[in-house]
Amino acid sequence: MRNRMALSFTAVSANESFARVSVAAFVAQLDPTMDELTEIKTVVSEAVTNAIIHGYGENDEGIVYVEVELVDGTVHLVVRDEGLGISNLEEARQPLYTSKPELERSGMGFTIMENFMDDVSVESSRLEGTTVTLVKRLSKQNVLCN
Amino acid sequence: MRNRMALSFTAVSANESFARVSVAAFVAQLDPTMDELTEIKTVVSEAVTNAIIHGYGENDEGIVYVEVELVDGTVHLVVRDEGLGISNLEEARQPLYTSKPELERSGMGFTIMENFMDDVSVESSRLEGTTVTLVKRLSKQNVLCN
Amino acid sequence: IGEIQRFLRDDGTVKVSRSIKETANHIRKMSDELAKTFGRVPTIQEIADKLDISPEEVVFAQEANRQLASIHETVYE
Ligand SMILES: Nc1ncnc2c1ncn2[C@@H]1O[C@H](COP(=O)(O)OP(=O)(O)O)[C@@H](O)[C@H]1O
Ligand SMILES: Nc1ncnc2c1ncn2[C@@H]1O[C@H](COP(=O)(O)OP(=O)(O)O)[C@@H](O)[C@H]1O
Ligand SMILES: [Mg+2]
Ligand SMILES: [Mg+2]
Repeated sequence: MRNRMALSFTAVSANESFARVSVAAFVAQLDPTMDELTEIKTVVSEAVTNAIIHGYGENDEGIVYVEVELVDGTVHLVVRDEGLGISNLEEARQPLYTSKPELERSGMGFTIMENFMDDVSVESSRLEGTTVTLVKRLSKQNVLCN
Repeated sequence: MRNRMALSFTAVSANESFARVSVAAFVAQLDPTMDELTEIKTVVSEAVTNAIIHGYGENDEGIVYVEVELVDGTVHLVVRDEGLGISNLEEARQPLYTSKPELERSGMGFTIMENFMDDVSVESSRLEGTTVTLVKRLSKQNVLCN
Repeated sequence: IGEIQRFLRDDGTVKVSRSIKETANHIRKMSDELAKTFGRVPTIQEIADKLDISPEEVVFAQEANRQLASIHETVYE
């Protein structure tokens, strides 16, 4: 069965924790390991924080959109904003690259997403926003399939 | 500040627990007491279960919509479906009334909502669906206001 | 600080903190225990079954505890 959820919320940092719980509670239905769940929560934090801080520049008029679909033990996660967009995607995805060094951000958000997920794709256009699509196959399902 | 979220998900019972926890995680920002949080979770369960079982008759093509807005320490909660609707609202809200006695439902869903929330209103039209709007003022905020 | 502690104690929020902290501690202990028994990281359902709560509640308690820890840091440190 396909099971879907969609979430949207005001672009404020206080909602990061809510987004983590919401996604993790939904994914919990696939019975992931505790490590997999931690990885997914971390990825949600990184992507949602990027939408809030970089996408909307902490303008709380913005709305962050999150979608999750569970298909045959695979988690499909989309985090989207309608904010500023990314002008140079290749540069943005480099480890340690950050456009806001003054915020003591690490520049490791995209690198973390790539490490914890099986697939990461980013679409963005200037002033229209950014969509990050992430896929993770859960280990238990792999075992069952082999 | 106003803080909003909207949630939608496939109408299957497996999602009830996800909806409870998701709403609870959002409301937790207002620092409710444990009792208030339990009450809100119970109300979400009742309203979401109604949407799934009665609204969609467990047809998993249906989508359940949940919206929460936090305004000055008050929780505004909307649970909506685009299902069968309720033909006689007054009867439906009576304690112990249930249209599905065979499911061993208690007929106490609306009564529980009325007991745990400050305001409950229901709009419904046949074949178009049902919208339940619920409001709860949190105790801590009352104390601060008096 | 004494004022703040008293406030936190008196307004009922401590009830939330205590019960969530307890659940979160149980989750951590059970997770370690099961990891030892199985020789691998447990799944969330395995922990939820042992504690007799839903997997979703496991998620909630863990996160709430993490939030409390960060509030604790800002208030007391
Ligand atoms: N949603 C977004 N909207 C606009 N720019 C973004 C977005 N996400 C990432 N970026 C850009 O990509 C850069 C790298 O992101 P990331 O690897 O998460 O590092 P950091 O957030 O620490 O800067 C950011 O500094 C920013 O310039
Ligand atoms: N979302 C809904 N869509 C259609 N009918 C509904 C909905 N919610 C409630 N009802 C009707 O109202 C009745 C009473 O609801 P409730 O008090 O929750 O009791 P119960 O769910 O145990 O039947 C239900 O039996 C059903 O006929
Ligand atoms: Mg980042
Ligand atoms: Mg009911």
